[in-house]
Amino acid sequence: MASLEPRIHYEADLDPSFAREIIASSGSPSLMSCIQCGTCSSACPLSLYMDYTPRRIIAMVREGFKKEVLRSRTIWLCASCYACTVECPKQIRITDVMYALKRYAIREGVHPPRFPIPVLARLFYDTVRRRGRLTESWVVARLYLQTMPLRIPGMSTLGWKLLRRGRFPLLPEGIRDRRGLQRVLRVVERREVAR
Amino acid sequence: MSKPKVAFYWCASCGGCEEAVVDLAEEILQVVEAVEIAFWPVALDFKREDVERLADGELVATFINGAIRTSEQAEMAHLLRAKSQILIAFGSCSHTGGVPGLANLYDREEILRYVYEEAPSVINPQRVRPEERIEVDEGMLTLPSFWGAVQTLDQTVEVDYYLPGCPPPVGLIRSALQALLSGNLPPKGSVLAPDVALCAECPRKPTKPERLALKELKRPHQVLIDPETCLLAQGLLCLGPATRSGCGAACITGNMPCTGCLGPTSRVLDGGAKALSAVASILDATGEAEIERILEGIPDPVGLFYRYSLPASLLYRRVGNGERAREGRSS
Amino acid sequence: MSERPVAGDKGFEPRIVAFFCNWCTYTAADLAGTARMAYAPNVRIIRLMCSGRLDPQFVLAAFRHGADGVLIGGCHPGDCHYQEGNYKALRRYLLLKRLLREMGIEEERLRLVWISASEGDRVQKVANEFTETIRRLGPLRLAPRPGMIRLPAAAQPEPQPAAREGVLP
Amino acid sequence: MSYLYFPGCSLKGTGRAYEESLLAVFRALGIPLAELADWNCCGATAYMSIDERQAFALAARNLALAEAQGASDNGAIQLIAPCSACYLVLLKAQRHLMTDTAFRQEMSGVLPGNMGDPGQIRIRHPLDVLVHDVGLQEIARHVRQPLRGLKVASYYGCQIVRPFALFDRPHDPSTMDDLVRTLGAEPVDWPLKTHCCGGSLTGTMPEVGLRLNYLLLREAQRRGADLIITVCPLCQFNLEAYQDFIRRRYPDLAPMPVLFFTQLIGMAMGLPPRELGLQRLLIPVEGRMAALSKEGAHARA
Amino acid sequence: MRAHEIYPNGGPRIGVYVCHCGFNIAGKVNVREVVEFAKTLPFVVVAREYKFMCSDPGQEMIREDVREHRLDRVVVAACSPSLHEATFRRALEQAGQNPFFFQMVNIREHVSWVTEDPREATEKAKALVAAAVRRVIFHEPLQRRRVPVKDRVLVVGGGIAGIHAALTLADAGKHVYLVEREPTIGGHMAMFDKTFPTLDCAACILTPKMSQVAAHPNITLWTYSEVIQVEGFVGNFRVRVRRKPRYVIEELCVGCLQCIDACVYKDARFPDEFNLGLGKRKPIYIPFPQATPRVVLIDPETCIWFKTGKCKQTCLEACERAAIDFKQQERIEEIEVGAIILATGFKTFDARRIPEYGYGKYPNVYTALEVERLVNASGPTGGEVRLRDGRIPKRVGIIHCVGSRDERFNRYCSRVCCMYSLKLAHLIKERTGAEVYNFYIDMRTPGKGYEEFYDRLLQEGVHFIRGRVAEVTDWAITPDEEGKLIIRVEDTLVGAVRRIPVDMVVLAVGLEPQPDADEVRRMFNISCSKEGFFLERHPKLAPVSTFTDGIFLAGACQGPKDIPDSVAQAGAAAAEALALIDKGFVELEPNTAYIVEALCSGCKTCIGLCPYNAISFDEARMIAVINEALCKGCGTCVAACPSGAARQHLFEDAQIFQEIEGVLAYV
Repeated sequence: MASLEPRIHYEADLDPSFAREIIASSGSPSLMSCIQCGTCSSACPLSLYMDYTPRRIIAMVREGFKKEVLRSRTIWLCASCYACTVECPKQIRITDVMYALKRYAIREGVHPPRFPIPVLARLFYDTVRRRGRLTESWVVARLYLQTMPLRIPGMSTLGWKLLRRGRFPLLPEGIRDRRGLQRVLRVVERREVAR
Repeated sequence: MSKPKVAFYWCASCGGCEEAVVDLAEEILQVVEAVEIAFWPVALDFKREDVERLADGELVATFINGAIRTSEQAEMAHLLRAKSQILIAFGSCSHTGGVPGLANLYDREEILRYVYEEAPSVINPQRVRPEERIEVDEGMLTLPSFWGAVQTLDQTVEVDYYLPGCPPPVGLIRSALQALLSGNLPPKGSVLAPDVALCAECPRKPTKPERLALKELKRPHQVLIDPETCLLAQGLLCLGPATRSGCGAACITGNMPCTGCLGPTSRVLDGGAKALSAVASILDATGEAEIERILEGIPDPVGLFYRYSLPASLLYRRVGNGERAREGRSS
Repeated sequence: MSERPVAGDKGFEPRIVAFFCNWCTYTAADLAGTARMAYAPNVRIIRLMCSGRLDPQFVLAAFRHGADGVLIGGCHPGDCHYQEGNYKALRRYLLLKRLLREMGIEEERLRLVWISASEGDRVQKVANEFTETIRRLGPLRLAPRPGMIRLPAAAQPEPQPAAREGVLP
Repeated sequence: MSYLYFPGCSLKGTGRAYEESLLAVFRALGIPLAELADWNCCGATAYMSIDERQAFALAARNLALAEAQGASDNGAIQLIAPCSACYLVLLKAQRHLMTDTAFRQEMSGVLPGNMGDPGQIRIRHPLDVLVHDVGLQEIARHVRQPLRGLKVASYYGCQIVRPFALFDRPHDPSTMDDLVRTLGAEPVDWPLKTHCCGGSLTGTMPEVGLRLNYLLLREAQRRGADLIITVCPLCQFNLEAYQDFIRRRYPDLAPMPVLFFTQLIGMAMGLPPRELGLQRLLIPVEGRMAALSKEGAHARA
Repeated sequence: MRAHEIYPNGGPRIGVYVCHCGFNIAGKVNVREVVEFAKTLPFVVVAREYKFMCSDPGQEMIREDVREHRLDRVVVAACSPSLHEATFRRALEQAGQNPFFFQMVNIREHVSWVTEDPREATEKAKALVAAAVRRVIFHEPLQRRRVPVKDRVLVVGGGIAGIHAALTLADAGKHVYLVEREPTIGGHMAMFDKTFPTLDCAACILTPKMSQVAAHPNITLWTYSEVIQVEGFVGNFRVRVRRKPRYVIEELCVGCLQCIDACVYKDARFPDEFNLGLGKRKPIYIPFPQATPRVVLIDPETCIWFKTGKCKQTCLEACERAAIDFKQQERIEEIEVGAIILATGFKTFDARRIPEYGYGKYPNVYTALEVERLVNASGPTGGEVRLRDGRIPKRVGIIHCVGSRDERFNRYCSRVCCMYSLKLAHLIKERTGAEVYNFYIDMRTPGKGYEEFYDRLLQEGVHFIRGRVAEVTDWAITPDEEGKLIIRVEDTLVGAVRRIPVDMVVLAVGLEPQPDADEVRRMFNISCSKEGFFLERHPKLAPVSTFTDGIFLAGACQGPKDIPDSVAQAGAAAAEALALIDKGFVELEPNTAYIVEALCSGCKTCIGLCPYNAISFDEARMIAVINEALCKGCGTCVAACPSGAARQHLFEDAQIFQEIEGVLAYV
């Protein structure tokens, strides 16, 4: 039998500066104006899979439930479709808040290991940084190897079909002026570090 | 009993004020009969020492025309102030700065450069400029220093009365002299001219409509001016409403708009601003673009509203970039 | 949270005189107060009944006595409590700006704004923005003017103390 | 007017048919499209999840290239981004550049060319360009084979009309339906035009993505659609490539062709199928078209 | 020059009083420091602080000082002059001093409440006090002007607020003009079936009042009429009213409705405005049976005669009183009134602006007002709640906050929707037995008996789901959703998203300003608040007054309001108007402009500037003269007078110059 865990939240476990950080990172000060109406949750096509609905995430961010928020699947399930953002009666940029939370979680390294979504993000990021462009076939192949190796046989038929129709080029893409691009990215990075 | 002593002096001025005194014509003889002229460099051979020799307050009255721009003018103003019971600022230049006062739109350096280097009539390849002090074999030669800005007389020394005008109208001079001689003088600080604006005595007043609404502003050289009708009604910016009377509407009689030489009435702090307010009030436009279009008819607002009074105005002089740079260096 | 410009250590604090009409802008400033909308303390408000009462002399006097910027507030066009005083203010303002330009004074130091009685937030925004603008421009370095500035004569010469020097002891 | 074209990574891969058909249609309309030289990844969704400022920097480089390349052209620089993710990220980055002066300054030192006013580049979606610049009338003039009797479900997905609704309404957009009508086909009224396809979730969390796509396909089928058209390579991929997997779970679903809207235009214009990349579809559309034309012939007879 | 030189006899004696206003001022401004500073200013004889200067002891402090220290100038630094200038002027008067030897400094609204740093706040307060002290030296003794007041009142708008205000005034013996734009009075309330929370029949309580209006000897009722011009000022407004043609002579029509039966259209076929298009009417019609006045009218847009010029005009024949007049023209009436009450009401939010809710797309999505007509016994369905296809709904969803509490549309809470939604939920359940779902963000029932009504609904088994609906769709996923409208919402109390299939959706649309509120406001020279409702003079102390004296507000034109509040406010507005006109005169601020005749050159600059034609040219003396009775004190002429002959009491140049120097005293 699973052990009973207390569901009480002690104030000492909360991070009072969390809301401020997320507001700054998402650029959405209206987060504080949330009236918990739940429009975001019901507009969200993925909320039914989330452990906390977007509305609850907003409430938790505001109250400093940092650990719970960063560990939640909700932020990774956000597909960035902006349905919540355009319908929010308080004009909270919920999608941008979700982005901010994803970045926060990746920076803190708190997402579940082998959880495919952050891994995809990281693969995407590394490839683009290196080559300037993405080659879908490579990223997908590596994603499956790293997170869902058991699914590879099932997917291989699709891969083959795509390959045959010229939709899965294997030759890696890249830009000419990679050095220039990396210079651009480094400037931003330095600023980030300086912060 | 000796006749009361009076003095005349000029500072930064054109000399027109001196002419105005002569315009008294034969009446001047009565003046000369009544007073002893103790100092009048333009007309008679006096030297500064003649003034210095006088006791303080020995001059009953001194008339100074011209604005103050140099150290010499200031020295003379102080000297004459000390020697005079009554000091009268004579003419627009000493009253409000006058036309020379428009030099306050430029820096000292800009003026010197133009006058000694850039003016079309100047040939000065070495760019020689007069020096305030120069050592020669005979010793040290000095020139009065040229100040950064033009001042009115009362910005330099205390003034008892003002006789306005460019030059002061003969009638005003006459009544001022009469008042002086009879001792029947108004409170100190008064301007010796009527305290009502020029429209009061303008012959064209009856032709002025009750509601002026100007859609276009004209300048005298652009139009044939009707000699009977109010000039404002013709779209010409006549400053008569904002200027003291006392000249008998001389310019308007000459079919030219009033340019404001007698200065504002006593209730007005800054005559140019007040005239500006009145002009803006009678424009016939409410949209910003339309207003701006009409205002194109005033290419030179300072020249229009402060032709005789820039040093006496609240702003006093232009805020110059050159000035600022120099301040920057000194600090 | 307000975004009031924070007083820097640079030493320069803009001095700003605001002439607000009684019906719209002054009321809006009251509303900004009621709603606790903090703004730069540099802006000091003088109440006129109408922006049409704004005599250009007031603006120049403010500059002369140390203002680095002057703000004029009136009702929105078409909304003047006195029908069209604000249009008269607009005309004077536009001509005055031309004069200031010739006198070497940055035009931005004079600003006319339309603020209705309900726009308390706009008072806050304008006050902060204008203070920032002036802060950026730096102090108005108007040359010191020699001599006294005489107040204009009063209506009844006595016992009113007008027609005297403007600087009281 | 000429346009710069920013393909984005997908149009060189899974969405090749989008690029082919887009270029073919614009060529047929006589509008030159010049591909942005040495463009890089737009910095979309996944990148944004790691580092927003870097994502903006990536987009800024593309904007700078566009400015340099478009500079010879007079008038505003028009940059066409067919992929929804690219379109949105470019717009977002542009707004960021315009508001964050510090960022702009930082960028101006390292970006190719000299960034002038980033606001002067107009980032456009080809749907917007076709409907509003070219115009439905002009497109109608080029229609050779009206798609009579064909019922089409227009699918926008997200990010084209959200959060910036620049050329159509965010909730119930209508430009594609107007276009479908112009091509002689019949738009299907369905309420899921802008519901999300799940984006990359279909790959990363199949159980979630497949269900979302199933519901979309099922509703299109129930409303009588012969095919779905999309404006985004990822939407097209999700809806089409996973149909085998979806049908394995939900057998009530019949195969539903999913085309890029440019492919449909090309078909109506009578362009050769190979130029439109129709051979790259996993669920072929030819059969359905043949049936349709037979029906049409029947009806005409 | 020193002060004693200007004032050889000692000069003015100034008292300065700085108010703490509890913590409102003292919490930010160092009041003690301001007082000490004031003591150093010239001519200041006494400077004091007090907790609440406006209180009785505060005023008494001033009165005592005026007497004891022979003060002849007083400066009070407290709140906005719009609140207490009058209070302190009165205190001066009571102490035997001219009330205009007074200047108020606004250190609350303009300082303590808007300054973050206490240091800066204190400095600013000091500068403002310095300015006032300098200014008050130059104040002159003035007299208030008295102007007689017209004994009649105009009420604009014939909804419940206008009706109540008009009746109150008429019962007090004052003559009232009630002007209503629609062909009948009654407003929105006439459309309702029941009123919350008592479930009184709206008609039962409203129609008697409507008849009283029609019958009252002191009320001139002009329906189908609009105010088109307002001139003048408090006590003396001149108003022009356009009376639109009804093509029926009001005085002759007895409301027998024979003409309607006789109309060449056998059936009613045009959408009926009063029933929001849910019912039909003929071109000649009466809006509803209890319409007041009970007079028919012809709609020229649908009448064949007006459209084609060819009609048998059977209505004309049917009318025994020959009341029908196809040639009737609009008439302009001119009236003079002392006070005006605006009761122009509201409009409901256009639900089409939220396409997610499908109004206008799905026929079974209704607005609340439409449902009011459906449940109304005299409505198009005779009180039966039926869908457009005739079915009786089995499940009904009521969506709250439609267009309210939403940054994209209206930020404010519309205040009545919760309650009317409860009422409709009850009525629908009562009439149909349907399952009713309320979707709300917050239940707001703060009124007498309101919470109890909410409880009653809970007991009745109405569903309350806390969550704002994201979408109404016909996209069915499960079989039981087929053919229904599905409401997607997060049940925020459960923490899960739900899809609830219903037959009927009711949108609880919010209240908005009338679409022409801005034009009306301009015509009456009043202000609107941000959301577009008319702005009251003070939200707490002058809730029915406006910034224009003599114009009062009643009902929802000032902001969303329910019936009890509208009626209460109408009563208050009527009382204010009555107090004004019953007194017989008004006192005006003596801030008029005047011309010092000896100094006027007759340049005429001022004459054309006066918006009130108060300045004329005296041809005999060749100078301008101001009629102070017409002058409203804007000061435009004063600013323009190029020679300084035009001046303004209370805003003399010298006073303002002093104030300018004062505020710039960065101490």
